Amino acid sequence: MELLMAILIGVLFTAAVYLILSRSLLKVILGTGLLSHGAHLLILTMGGLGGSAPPVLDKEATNFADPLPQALILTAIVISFGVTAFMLVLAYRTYGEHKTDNMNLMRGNDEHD
Amino acid sequence: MEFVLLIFLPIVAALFIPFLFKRMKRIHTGWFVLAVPLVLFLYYATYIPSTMDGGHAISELQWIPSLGISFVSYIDGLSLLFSLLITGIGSLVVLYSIFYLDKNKEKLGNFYVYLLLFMSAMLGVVQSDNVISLYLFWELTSISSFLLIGYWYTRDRSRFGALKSMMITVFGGLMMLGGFVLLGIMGDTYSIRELIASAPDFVGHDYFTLALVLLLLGAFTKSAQFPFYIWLPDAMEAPTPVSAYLHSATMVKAGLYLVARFTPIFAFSEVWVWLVTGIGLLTLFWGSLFAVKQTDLKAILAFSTVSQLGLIMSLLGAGAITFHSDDAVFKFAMFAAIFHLINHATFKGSLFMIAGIVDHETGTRDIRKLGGLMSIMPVSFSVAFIGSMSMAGLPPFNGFLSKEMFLQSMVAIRQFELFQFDTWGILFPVIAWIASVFTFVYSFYFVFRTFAGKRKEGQLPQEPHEAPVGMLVSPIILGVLVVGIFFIPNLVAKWLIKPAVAAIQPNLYSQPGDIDIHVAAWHGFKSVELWLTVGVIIVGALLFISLSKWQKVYGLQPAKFSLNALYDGMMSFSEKGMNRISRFYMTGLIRTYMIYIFAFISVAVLVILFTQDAFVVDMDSFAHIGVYSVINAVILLLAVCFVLLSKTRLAAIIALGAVGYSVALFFVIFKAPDLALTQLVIETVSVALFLLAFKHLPALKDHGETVKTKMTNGIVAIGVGITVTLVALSAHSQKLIPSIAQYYKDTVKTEAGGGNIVNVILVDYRGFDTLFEIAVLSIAGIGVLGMIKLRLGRKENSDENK
Amino acid sequence: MINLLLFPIIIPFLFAIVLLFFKERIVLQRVLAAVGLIAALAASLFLVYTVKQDGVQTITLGSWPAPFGISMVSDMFSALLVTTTIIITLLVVIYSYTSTGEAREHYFYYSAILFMVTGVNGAFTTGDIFNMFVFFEVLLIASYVLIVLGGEKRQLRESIKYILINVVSSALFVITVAYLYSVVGTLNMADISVKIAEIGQPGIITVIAVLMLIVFGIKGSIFPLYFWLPGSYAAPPIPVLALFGALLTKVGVYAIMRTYTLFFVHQTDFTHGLLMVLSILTIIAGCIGALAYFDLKQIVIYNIVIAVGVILFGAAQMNESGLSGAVFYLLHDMLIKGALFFLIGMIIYVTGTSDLRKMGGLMKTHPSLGWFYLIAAFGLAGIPPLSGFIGKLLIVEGAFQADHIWGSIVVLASSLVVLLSVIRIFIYAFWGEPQALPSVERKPYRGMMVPTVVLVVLSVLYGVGTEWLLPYMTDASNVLLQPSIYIDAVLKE
Amino acid sequence: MSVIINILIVITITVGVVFTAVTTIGILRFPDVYTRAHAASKSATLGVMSILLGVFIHFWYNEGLFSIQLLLGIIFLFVTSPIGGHLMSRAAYMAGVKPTELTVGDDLKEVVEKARKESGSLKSEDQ
Amino acid sequence: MRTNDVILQTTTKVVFFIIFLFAIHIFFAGHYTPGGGFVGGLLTTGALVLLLLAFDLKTVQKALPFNFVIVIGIGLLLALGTAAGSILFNVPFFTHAFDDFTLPLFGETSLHTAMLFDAGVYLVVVGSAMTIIQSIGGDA
Amino acid sequence: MTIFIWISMIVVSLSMAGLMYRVFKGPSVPDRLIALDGIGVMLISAIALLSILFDTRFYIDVILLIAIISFIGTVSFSKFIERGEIIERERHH
Repeated sequence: MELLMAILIGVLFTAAVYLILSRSLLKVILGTGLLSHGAHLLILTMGGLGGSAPPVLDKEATNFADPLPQALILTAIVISFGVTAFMLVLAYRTYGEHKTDNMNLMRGNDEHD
Repeated sequence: MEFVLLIFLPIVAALFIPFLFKRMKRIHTGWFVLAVPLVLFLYYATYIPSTMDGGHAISELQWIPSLGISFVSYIDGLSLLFSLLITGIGSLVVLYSIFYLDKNKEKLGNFYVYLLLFMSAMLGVVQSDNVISLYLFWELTSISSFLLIGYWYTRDRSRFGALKSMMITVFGGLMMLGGFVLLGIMGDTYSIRELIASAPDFVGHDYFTLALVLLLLGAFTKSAQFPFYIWLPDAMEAPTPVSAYLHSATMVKAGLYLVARFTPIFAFSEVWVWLVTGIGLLTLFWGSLFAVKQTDLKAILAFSTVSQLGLIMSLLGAGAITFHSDDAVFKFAMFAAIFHLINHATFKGSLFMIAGIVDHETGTRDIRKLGGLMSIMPVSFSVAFIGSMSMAGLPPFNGFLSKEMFLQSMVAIRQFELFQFDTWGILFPVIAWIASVFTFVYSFYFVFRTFAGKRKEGQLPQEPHEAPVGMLVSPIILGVLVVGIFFIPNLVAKWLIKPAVAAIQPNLYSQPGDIDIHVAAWHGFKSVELWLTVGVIIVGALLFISLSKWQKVYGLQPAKFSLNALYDGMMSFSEKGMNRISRFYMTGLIRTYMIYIFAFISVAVLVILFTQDAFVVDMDSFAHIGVYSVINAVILLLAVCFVLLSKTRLAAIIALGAVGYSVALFFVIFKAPDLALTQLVIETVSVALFLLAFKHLPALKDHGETVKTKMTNGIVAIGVGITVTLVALSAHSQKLIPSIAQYYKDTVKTEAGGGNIVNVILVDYRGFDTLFEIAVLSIAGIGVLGMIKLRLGRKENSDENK
Repeated sequence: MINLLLFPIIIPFLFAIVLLFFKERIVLQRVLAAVGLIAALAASLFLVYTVKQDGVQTITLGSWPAPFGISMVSDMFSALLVTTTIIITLLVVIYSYTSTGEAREHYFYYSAILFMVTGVNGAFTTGDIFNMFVFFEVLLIASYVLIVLGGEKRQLRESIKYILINVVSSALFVITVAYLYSVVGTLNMADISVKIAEIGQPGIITVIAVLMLIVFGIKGSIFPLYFWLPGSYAAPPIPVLALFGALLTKVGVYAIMRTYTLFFVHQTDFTHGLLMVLSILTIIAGCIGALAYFDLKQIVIYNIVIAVGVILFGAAQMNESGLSGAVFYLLHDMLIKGALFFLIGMIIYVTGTSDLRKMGGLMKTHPSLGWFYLIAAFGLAGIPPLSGFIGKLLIVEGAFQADHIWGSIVVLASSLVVLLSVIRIFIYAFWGEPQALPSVERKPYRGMMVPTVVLVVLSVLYGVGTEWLLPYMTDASNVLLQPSIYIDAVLKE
Repeated sequence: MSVIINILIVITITVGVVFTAVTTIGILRFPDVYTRAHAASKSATLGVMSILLGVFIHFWYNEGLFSIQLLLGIIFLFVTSPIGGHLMSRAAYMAGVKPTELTVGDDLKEVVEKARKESGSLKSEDQ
Repeated sequence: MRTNDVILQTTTKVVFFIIFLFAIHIFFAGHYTPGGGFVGGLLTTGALVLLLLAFDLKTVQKALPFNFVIVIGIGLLLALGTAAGSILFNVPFFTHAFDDFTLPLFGETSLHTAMLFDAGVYLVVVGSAMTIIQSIGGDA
Repeated sequence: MTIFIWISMIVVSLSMAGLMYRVFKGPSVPDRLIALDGIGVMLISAIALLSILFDTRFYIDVILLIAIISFIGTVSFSKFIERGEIIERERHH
């Protein structure tokens, strides 16, 4: 299972990086979204996927999934939600001010002369 | 009394100078300043008797004792000599400056602060026994020199010269620091005395030669040796008192001091002898050669200084031979070095002051406009004549004596047989002699072109007249010294030179009295040096007479190939060249930077993964594959493809949402209900946010990305993906230590009073994470608020669009 | 007071929250921000004192035993960093009174600063690798807010890049932690160290070490991950830039130093060799940039990069001199960068431009500014007895001891470039023919001068008073040198 | 007893599953958006409610858990599904999706067109 | 062209409370079963979003006159306060206390300071999410 | 019983796959939306069945949750399609 997941995560990262490298601002944002999904799945996978019951005390279940990675993911999810929301607004504000979403036109280094 | 504190006396005095300058407008600030070097000179003079007997005095002020760094004032013959030079010439220069600088026009407050700063620094350099504090003062001399050269900071030349001198000397200083650190490591101490004592133990150390070279870089840059001399001519932009003080008598001699001071340590090395002597001689030759080319009075003096410094340097190098040979012929060199050092300070000091007077009274320093001033400025001429003749090495002036000794030492070098001197040794006297000839020429050139010949009417900006008495006092004193020393050389030797020499060559002499060198003006007809001098005079005179015929030869040297051009080239490279290099990779595009980063990540990690044998895949450790997971994986993949390929933004957003939901499904499948809940809700809210912001968002366009860019992006992306996958597999296959998670399972009910382990971890075991994670959310919230509500950009748009 | 080490984190946090309630009352915000930081400063000074007296302070939150709860650890290294952080932030806040503008102050400017300090101090103090991630995020998101606040065109453009880079690095951080957790099954840093020692740092740990280097290297701006920094840092207003320049990269540097002295100490030839090579390249790259521009901000920003290289070069030596030099230099750089940014902020305020070529002759009109600038410049270049010297001396000494001759010479030579780059500012801005200046109010200028002078004086004292600081520095580097001190303190029964 | 319960469970779930399948067929096969919405909102809701009922019974009898959430879920779905269907259809109509040619009458058309004239034409999507 | 939303608005009034109750339930259940402050908070946000969808920003703001930044502040203070309470007892920060109580209506319940902390989380989540949504929604 | 649930699962999954086809194919946005809504509903069924299979009650909350968010999603999407914005600042009736 981990093999499959690892490949899946690899695909997620590939897609994310590809989008982040693109010129369209919106695609970049989408890319960061995929990136965080990939990262979260990776944490889950790294914790091991073998657990047979959710980590909630119940009846006689003993073979819990590893709860710690889950807690970490939860934290990470909330953080990436905050960041995504922030980025989204930033993106549209930038678009609004610059009248373009072409990353190539948002060059820096004006001081370079 | 802790006389180490006296080093700081000038700095302390400097604190009051701006105040005095502001409040006491009527009295020239220089009069207050004058007291400082004068008092110090008199104080240090009282040490002469003790150093004459080979004694020394130590006074220590702790700075960082834990690292072995402290201010130690160590006064022996050598440092005393320098201290006297610094304070003595310092007094004369301050006196001179009182008349040179107008109290109403100049910012004397600044000037004297810099000068006093320099004085402290210089005293610190020559008295410090601790190399680190030596370095401290060394850099302080560079800085004060920078400030002094840039004193008239509105002039381009001043700024240029200031920067140049600082760059070169600080560079040397830094390298020297490296040498000091190496010495500190080898000798396990920063104290020069202790280093000298333990030097034999580390002569063969790996770092020995490196330390030597680094140290010499410091000395050579400071003492304007070839090829670092180029800063000195440009430093002449400083007010003339400064040139007289720093750039002839004191600061440039710091390098000589350093070489002398470290001779007992490094003289063991062949490299030392070769470098110091060779570079010294080369500098002597080079400086004298180019002095004749100059047309600016101070530039001539600058090059002559370079040349004279080279002379002394080569003598110091030759003096180091005594560490290898007992032959008495070599003993002269060190003595001559110190002797010439004193003589040079006297005659060059006076010459600079005269140059300043000429400049001050005529308004120009261009030798082509000058001439025939002899009758108008008789006193100045006399002093200039004395100085020049001494510089040329003629009797009855002190320069003659030391010059003779120099030639004598160079001739003696031929007899040295170690270090392949037997093959190349002959070059030394030859170069020395040629250089002496040119020295003769430029000395005459300086004095006679200025004062003799016809006056060139109308070319001078001001009507020339003799300088005021006050301005002449200092040069006259120095001129008297020039003559005086010629007649009492052995007295000077006894008081000053021999103690210094004994300090440099502790292996030869246990106390100054042991030095059996007697200075005489006349060595008989048999002495080689006499005939060499005669030759110098004859050839020199011929050359001087025919000067106008061959001076043009200098024009042949293309300006492109000079060392100055090299420096200018480096400076312009440091601006324009660096700019060009930087432009090359700093594209300002985030994509470029991202590609650097991602490419670095995948290449570095993959290489290390395989070279470090970290890549392990252990199929047994994997959980079995479930049907749902496969289905869900397919859904996820499809959704990802849709994100990538969608043509419209709505579709892309929906697809991203689909990715999120299938991730949530994975959480369901892998027994993570909390995560599933959270992911579902968050994904919904995220999609809602996207929709909310939809009307503000740009449409999806690829903005003309070429296939090539896409390919590059794709390759980089695949690289990252592969990296993540492979490392994930390896990390999972090498679960070397069981997780700490069992603890939570055991204690959640009993000690945390909860049932949902994940939630209990979130609010209890790792509640701290949660506390700050909600902080992140809050900050994002207020950030969004600020971003939307606060728009300072609107105002500025109009400007940028212009 | 077992919670003492938390106060420098919690107090700014508390005040940041309180400020949320007073959006419209700027004066109150200013006062509260300063009060909060002063209180935090008092706590952190007391913390330094306590650490000096009683050794490493640790606390495991929620009373859970060590590897299971989150441990917070305050050794001398982090205590000093925390203190310096608070000092600089306090001065930045005071500097902001007159230089930020009321519009920004209305939109939670001080709150964001305090949140950022919370994050920075938390990152310095935490003893848990995932918690460090959380604190990184706190400081990052606060920095996002600060960098974009105001919404100027350029700010927006550069913020996108800044955030994007950091989002990527955060994702990397998370996956690196995941990898590490997979291999050693724990998150507590002391525990990780113990477990890595147990398994003897196999290849996979080395891979993780490199990943960590990359993650923190992006934040700490090492070669070849620093490229984003010059553009992004130049966008926000000066006080924010000062805050970023003085603090943010240092967090990355701290994290590298911490992990490379605590975790990955079993294959130093490889890992630290790599670190060293990268740090040298960082120095060179920084030097190129520092010389390439005529823009005040850019010059100083590139000096951050150089300093990062120097510090990491020192840290890579893994010997006493190198490490204590790195600690020394790290703190120095925080102070001096703050001071320099303040100073160039004032120059920009006075001249109305950040282009060197449009300036000149300020020495006539603003001599005191010139002198303080010169002192700071020399301090940056490591001219003794100013602050940069001892650190550099120790680093060079450490490198020579470790036989890294060329590296040391590069470090020494870089001082020259640093000097050239900052003296060029001096020569262009303060020397030369005076240029016409836009008329500006005098009052804000004075308001900015006060914190600037304080910071410059502090940096001078830092250099001159090295002897008094040395015991603290030694303590700091000892912990780095002997991980067992740290580990014993955390995992004590 | 348990047999009866189990049979009940099986029946309800079967009904639900059948309705679910029917929904899919409907959504796949119907010619236009309005008819598809019809299929989705009615039969899907029935299907899921039925399944939930089965699961609810399962938990109640077999696990001893009277799940309020499930009940609430059933009620919730019952309330909201039609609204969702209504909204979607209306949205489709407003967005100008053409109904299939088989449509007999369009009462809304007149009203909408009148309103449109009054308030200016609706901004069309950028896609 | 504006259409009326009578059907939606009427349903929303009911559904809002269902969701809200469910959110509260999820929030309280968190310590023992899946759920907790986050999910609870986000669900509440969802309910509020539904209100916004059915009505409009102004109406909702009139009905719920909260400044959500203040809600964030209160939430953070609550969370921090709960955690910092332990400072008063000189035990490590974040040390929670819990005990079982028998309360009327709820029966056997365990009261846990972690609950208070979770309430802080809940408020912060609601506050932040609503701040963001209102800001974007209010942006012309 | 388990086999029965399995079979039901498979049918539901197939239905979802069918709807997925509609989501991808369209043709109009509302079509996709309707299909997505259907998927949401079927997801509820699937998770309900899964709860029986996994023999756990912890996913029941998920069921209601999905119902809620799918409703909110549907409402917002429809509003979005209809009006181009989902939250109005002020409504003019």
